[in-house]
Amino acid sequence: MELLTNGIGLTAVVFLPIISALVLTAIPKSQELLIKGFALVSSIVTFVLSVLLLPQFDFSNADKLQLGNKITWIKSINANYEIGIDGISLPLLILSTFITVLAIIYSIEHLPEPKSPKGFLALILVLETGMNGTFVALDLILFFVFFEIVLLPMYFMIGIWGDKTVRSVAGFKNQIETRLYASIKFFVFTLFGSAFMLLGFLGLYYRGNKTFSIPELIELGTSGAFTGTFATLVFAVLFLGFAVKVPMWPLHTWLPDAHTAAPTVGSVLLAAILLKLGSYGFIRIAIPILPEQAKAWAPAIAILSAIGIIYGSLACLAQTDLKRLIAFSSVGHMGFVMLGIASLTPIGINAAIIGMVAHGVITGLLFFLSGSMAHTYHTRDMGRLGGNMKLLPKTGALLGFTAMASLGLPGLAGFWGEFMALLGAFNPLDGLNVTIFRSSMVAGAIGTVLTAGYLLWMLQRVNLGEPSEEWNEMELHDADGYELAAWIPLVILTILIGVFPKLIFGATNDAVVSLLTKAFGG
Amino acid sequence: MEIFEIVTYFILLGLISTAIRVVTTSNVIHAAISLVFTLALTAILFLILSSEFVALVLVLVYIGAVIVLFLFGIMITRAPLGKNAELDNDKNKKLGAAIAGSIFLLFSYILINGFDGEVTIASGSSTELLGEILLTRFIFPFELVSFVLLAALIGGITLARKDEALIDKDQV
Amino acid sequence: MIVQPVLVVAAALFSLGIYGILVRRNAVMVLLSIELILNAVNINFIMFDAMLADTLMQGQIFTIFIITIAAAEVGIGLAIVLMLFRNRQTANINEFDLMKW
Amino acid sequence: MVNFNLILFAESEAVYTDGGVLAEFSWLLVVLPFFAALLITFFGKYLPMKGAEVALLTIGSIFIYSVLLMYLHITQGIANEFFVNVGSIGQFDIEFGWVVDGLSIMMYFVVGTVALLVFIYATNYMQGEIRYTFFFTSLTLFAGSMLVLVSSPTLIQILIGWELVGVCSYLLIGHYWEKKDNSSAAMKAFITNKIADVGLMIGIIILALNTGTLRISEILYQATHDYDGITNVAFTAGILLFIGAMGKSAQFPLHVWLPDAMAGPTPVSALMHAATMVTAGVYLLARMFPFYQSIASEALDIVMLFGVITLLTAGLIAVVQDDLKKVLAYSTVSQLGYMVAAIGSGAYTAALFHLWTHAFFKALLFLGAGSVIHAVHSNSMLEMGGLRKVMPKTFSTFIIGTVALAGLPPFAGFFSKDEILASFNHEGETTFFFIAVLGAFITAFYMTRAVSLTFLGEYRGHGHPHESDSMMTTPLIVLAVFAAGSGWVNIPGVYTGFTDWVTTRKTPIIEYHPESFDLFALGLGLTAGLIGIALGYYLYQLQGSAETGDSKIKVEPIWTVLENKYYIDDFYFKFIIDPIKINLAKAVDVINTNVIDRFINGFGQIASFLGAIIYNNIDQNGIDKFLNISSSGTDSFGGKVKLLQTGRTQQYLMLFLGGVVTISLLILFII
Repeated sequence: MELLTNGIGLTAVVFLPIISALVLTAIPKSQELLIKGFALVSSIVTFVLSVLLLPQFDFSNADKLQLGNKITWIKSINANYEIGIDGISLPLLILSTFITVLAIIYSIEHLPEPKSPKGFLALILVLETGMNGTFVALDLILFFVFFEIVLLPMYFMIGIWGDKTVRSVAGFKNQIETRLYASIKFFVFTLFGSAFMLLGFLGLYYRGNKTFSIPELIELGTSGAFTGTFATLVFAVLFLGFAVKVPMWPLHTWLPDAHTAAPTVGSVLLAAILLKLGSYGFIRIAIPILPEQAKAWAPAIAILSAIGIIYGSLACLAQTDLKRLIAFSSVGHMGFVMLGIASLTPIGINAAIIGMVAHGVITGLLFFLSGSMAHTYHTRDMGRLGGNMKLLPKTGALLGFTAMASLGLPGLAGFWGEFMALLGAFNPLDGLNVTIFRSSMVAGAIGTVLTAGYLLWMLQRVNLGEPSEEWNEMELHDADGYELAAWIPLVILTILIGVFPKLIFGATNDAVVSLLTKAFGG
Repeated sequence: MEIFEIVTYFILLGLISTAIRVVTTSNVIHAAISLVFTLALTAILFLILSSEFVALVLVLVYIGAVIVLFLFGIMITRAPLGKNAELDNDKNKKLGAAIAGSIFLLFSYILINGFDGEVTIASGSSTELLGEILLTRFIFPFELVSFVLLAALIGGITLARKDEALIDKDQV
Repeated sequence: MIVQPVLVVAAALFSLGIYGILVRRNAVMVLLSIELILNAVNINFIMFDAMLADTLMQGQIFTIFIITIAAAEVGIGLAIVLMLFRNRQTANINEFDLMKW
Repeated sequence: MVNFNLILFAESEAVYTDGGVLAEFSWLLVVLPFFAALLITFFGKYLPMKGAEVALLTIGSIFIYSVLLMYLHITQGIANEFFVNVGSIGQFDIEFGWVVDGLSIMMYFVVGTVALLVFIYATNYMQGEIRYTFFFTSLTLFAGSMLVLVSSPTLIQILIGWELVGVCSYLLIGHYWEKKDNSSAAMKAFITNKIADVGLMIGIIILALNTGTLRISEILYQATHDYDGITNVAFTAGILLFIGAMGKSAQFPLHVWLPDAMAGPTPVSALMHAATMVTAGVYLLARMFPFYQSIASEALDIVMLFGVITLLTAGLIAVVQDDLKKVLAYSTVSQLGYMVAAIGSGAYTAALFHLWTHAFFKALLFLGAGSVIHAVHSNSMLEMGGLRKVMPKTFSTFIIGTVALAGLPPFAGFFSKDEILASFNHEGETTFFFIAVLGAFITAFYMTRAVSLTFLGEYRGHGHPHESDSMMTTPLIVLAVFAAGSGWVNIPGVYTGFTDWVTTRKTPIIEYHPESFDLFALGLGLTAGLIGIALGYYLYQLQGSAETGDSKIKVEPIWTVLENKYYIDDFYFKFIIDPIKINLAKAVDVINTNVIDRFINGFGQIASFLGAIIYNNIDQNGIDKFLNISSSGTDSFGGKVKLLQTGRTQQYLMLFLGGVVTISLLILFII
């Protein structure tokens, strides 16, 4: 087990998927079973490896970066292969490997058109490398590389396996194929943000003794090395880069399109992990390196989050497309996460992390369900759906459960993120404008009512009532074994985290407290 | 003025006139032959400047091999032998002349202003010394260049080889 | 011997080469013009070598390298022209506008 | 950290024990139902009784456990609490746990008893209905959620139980979700509650942040010892918690969901909307009572005001209802108003006592109504009548429930309602006292009306109704016993066991306990009840229920005499009964449906309207359009520039060299 502790374990977790993806491309196309089996096994091995890291992880020192390593990478710019995890990244890393396994299980029998399992599974594995890498990277350049790696597979997933219907888009004269529009929008939007982010990284590099190492930069930042206009500008560009990914209002418009167009597994991974990269960036990079700037920007972030919560919920009320509704709900839920982060208190940031995990689990499941339903009914229009509980009882029951979890029902995972974020926002860090935060908190609380409103309305339109006659003729298949195998673990996880939040808090609390103590003093 | 200089000026005149012919003649063969003369004059210039080994290489490689290659090229691509009015792109002529002229003026200006000096022609052979330097100090680039040549050899063969598939396509 | 006239003639050869590249239609002729340019460079190198009386004779050595590379270049270049000719039945470079939008 | 438990132990005057093993294992009460719900979900369909036996077994064990606890409590007095840490966040410990003290044991007993009887009843009532197994899953889940709520020693667990109860209510109200009305009613209940929950949530947040703990006992300790942190926010927090309570306990103006919730099957109404779920608000106020009493007494005044408004308005609405279940629903709202008002007046025991008695007799009434509805297949009282003869058991138990509700001695409602009235009188709340008396009158009146229309007179419906199965009547009889006798546990001056039960808590309760009956309040309350019954009986029975000619003839002489000789009836009708029955009650009904309801509906409509506007104009045509224009602009510019790309290398080279020359010239001669 010593192998796991000196960085090799983490490296394996990060790079095993992409190596598997390469091997996958070497397997001939005709060996479909082998392709699927290999992808599944490699994702499971990655997951098991990440779980094996747990006993090696010293929970009593969860605030220290552990199991890492530092190897010279590009000497000329002093960029190192520096990795490690602490209590903040651990839950997210395991979530990422876990969700990938489920995504591959689901894909075994439910590949979107055009089938081609080889390319699709390889892309999922490449995506996993990007996600895992982002969570373990402790070097800005390394972080950036992984952050960008994620874009490509998702771009191809949406662009090739996405929704082929043609729709008109505001601002364009001609009608556009949804997947084309969405994939390009997704790519360009995120790239736009990360280009600025790279500028910020470079700025930190030149002001910060030519180092890209995040721990070293944190030391510098907390000792007051970055000040004045420079720091403001750097925080602004970092904010832009991360906020697009989160996404925060008003940088969110790529999200509904991408989610609507993406294949089921794509939406799941997008919602479950990709959105977390942005908020993780705030916690890992932006706040500890530039604490004073974070403090100055916090009210603005809080206001934007509050707008996002209300706005997302209102937009949900106007949707007729099931997947689009869930996508907009992500805007609202990530608003809670960002509200927690903006409070800059241990409670708020813990809330943000558990909110991220919970959102990953719950919204991931919602997208699984809605994707499967869209596949079965060949429509996502909620006006035509209805009586789903009768037609597909298993899927319907799970949809009901997940909607309840999503609206923040206490006892299920979603509750802690919402409640604790509001708790944190009520008493933000000393020196922040209490009025703004309390108003945001009240807006968030109203948001929970609206959230309940649109989710229940969605349930009423989709799940309840008598089924429409058009489905009488059709042969509808309820969830099969593969789907249930992918969904049930998420249900269990939702309940587990809901009943016993220590699963997350136990890892994150020390790390968050020490991070904030370092940044803002005791 | 020494005899060398007078000869040099003649050579320079010849260089320019043959070079002009290379780029203006409407007969492909003439162009190639003119290039031979240009190169030969260059070789003589090199001899005057006591770089006899380079001059020799120039004659061997260029006039001996490259020009032959060109003639083969002209032959294989079935370029019309004799006068051919379509050899030049008339639309480009004026603009090309203007650009080439301005580059010439620019270079001349820089060269005349920048380099002012005399050359004393050394007597005796420098070939031995050249060989020594080439095989000691510059041995690595020298070997490298041989690889480049090898690569070019293989590349040339690969490119020029008639592909089975392509032959079929051609005949269809 | 004064250097300027030789250098100016080399510049003239260079410019003529460029003129040739810009104006000629036949691909082989374009390659021919490139040789002219290389030759101009060679002359300069030898001239500078003589002028500076370099003990390492770098000017001559470079000229040798250039000649070698030029030979390789002609080989590859003609092979490409041959290939193009085989596919298009012409060596007229105006016909080759695959890079066009 | 100071160990508050020890301090409380040393201080409290009440004598109590830790409850031993029985208390320690009380977590079984909470966990068992969830486990059972899982079992029913996955294996219920394959069992002979479709999962009902698992539910019955579970709730039966809970009942037995609660009886044991009750026995132990009566003999020893238990007050203890247990905590399980489920996570720490910042300086907060998030803890679950279970409380075993007088208040929670009383609630365990109520939940256990009523739930057991309702479950037995439901096995028969729901026979052959759609989703029978799922019904029992939800019902078991509900019992579990309610126990989570009443057993909670921390505010966070209260919130969890609170919302779980709401969800179960959603599932059960919407049981027949094929009809849109039903699922809408379920939604309405959930969302109305959710609005109130926002208040509760913010209240909890404020309390937690100002005390640094989520443990109720520590918060109460700080409150009773005038800690600065909590004292500063006492009023705000008190009001916010009360807003939460208003939702669950259906207080005006958030009571609108409860009548609609009658869309659910009748056992659900009996269990949730009469005995357990709706008392959650009262329970919360009672649990936090020391806090209100010591530092948030201004908030208590507001609590009382709302309680009184509720008890009056809801009672008036009940008078005009034709739907039997709705009469009972409004009656429930009205009775909850009594409890809340009692808490508001500082009468802790009286409120809980009324909760206790009301749970039994209102469950009885609902189950009786269910029995009737089961028989005649209609909810409307206009299609009933004369059922006294065909359903004797139902009738007699229903009558017991009615008189208990109307407050006639020696039935349960008499004692509890009297204690509330006495407390009002003692506190000097004269106006509220008389309103409460008026409420008692109205209660008696509408219940008499309901009984008359349902059981008396002639049958007006279709088919041939018959008495229900013994599985349904047995619970009725058991509940009737409770409705008759549950009031005897707290007779002032005779036996005040109940007061001792519910005041045995870690935080001492200081309140006024009457030593004997307050004869003034007793007399007035009793009179009001009697008048109500008499008037109701007179109008609906003696006067005849209008459409039945027989009864008209029967009462003709008296009617004529009254009309012709005294014209008192006219006067009553014109100036008292009509204004009350038609104008005032209708007005309240109209306000209820047209103003409050419309406001909530309007809120939803405005929200979705706003959503549409924002989505279409700002999102799609604003932000998105801006982005799209920028990309289409790039596209068209590129379309023009691409014409430069002719693919002719010579042209490229020419451009390139032209550029080189230009730049060189610039460098040489200009810069």
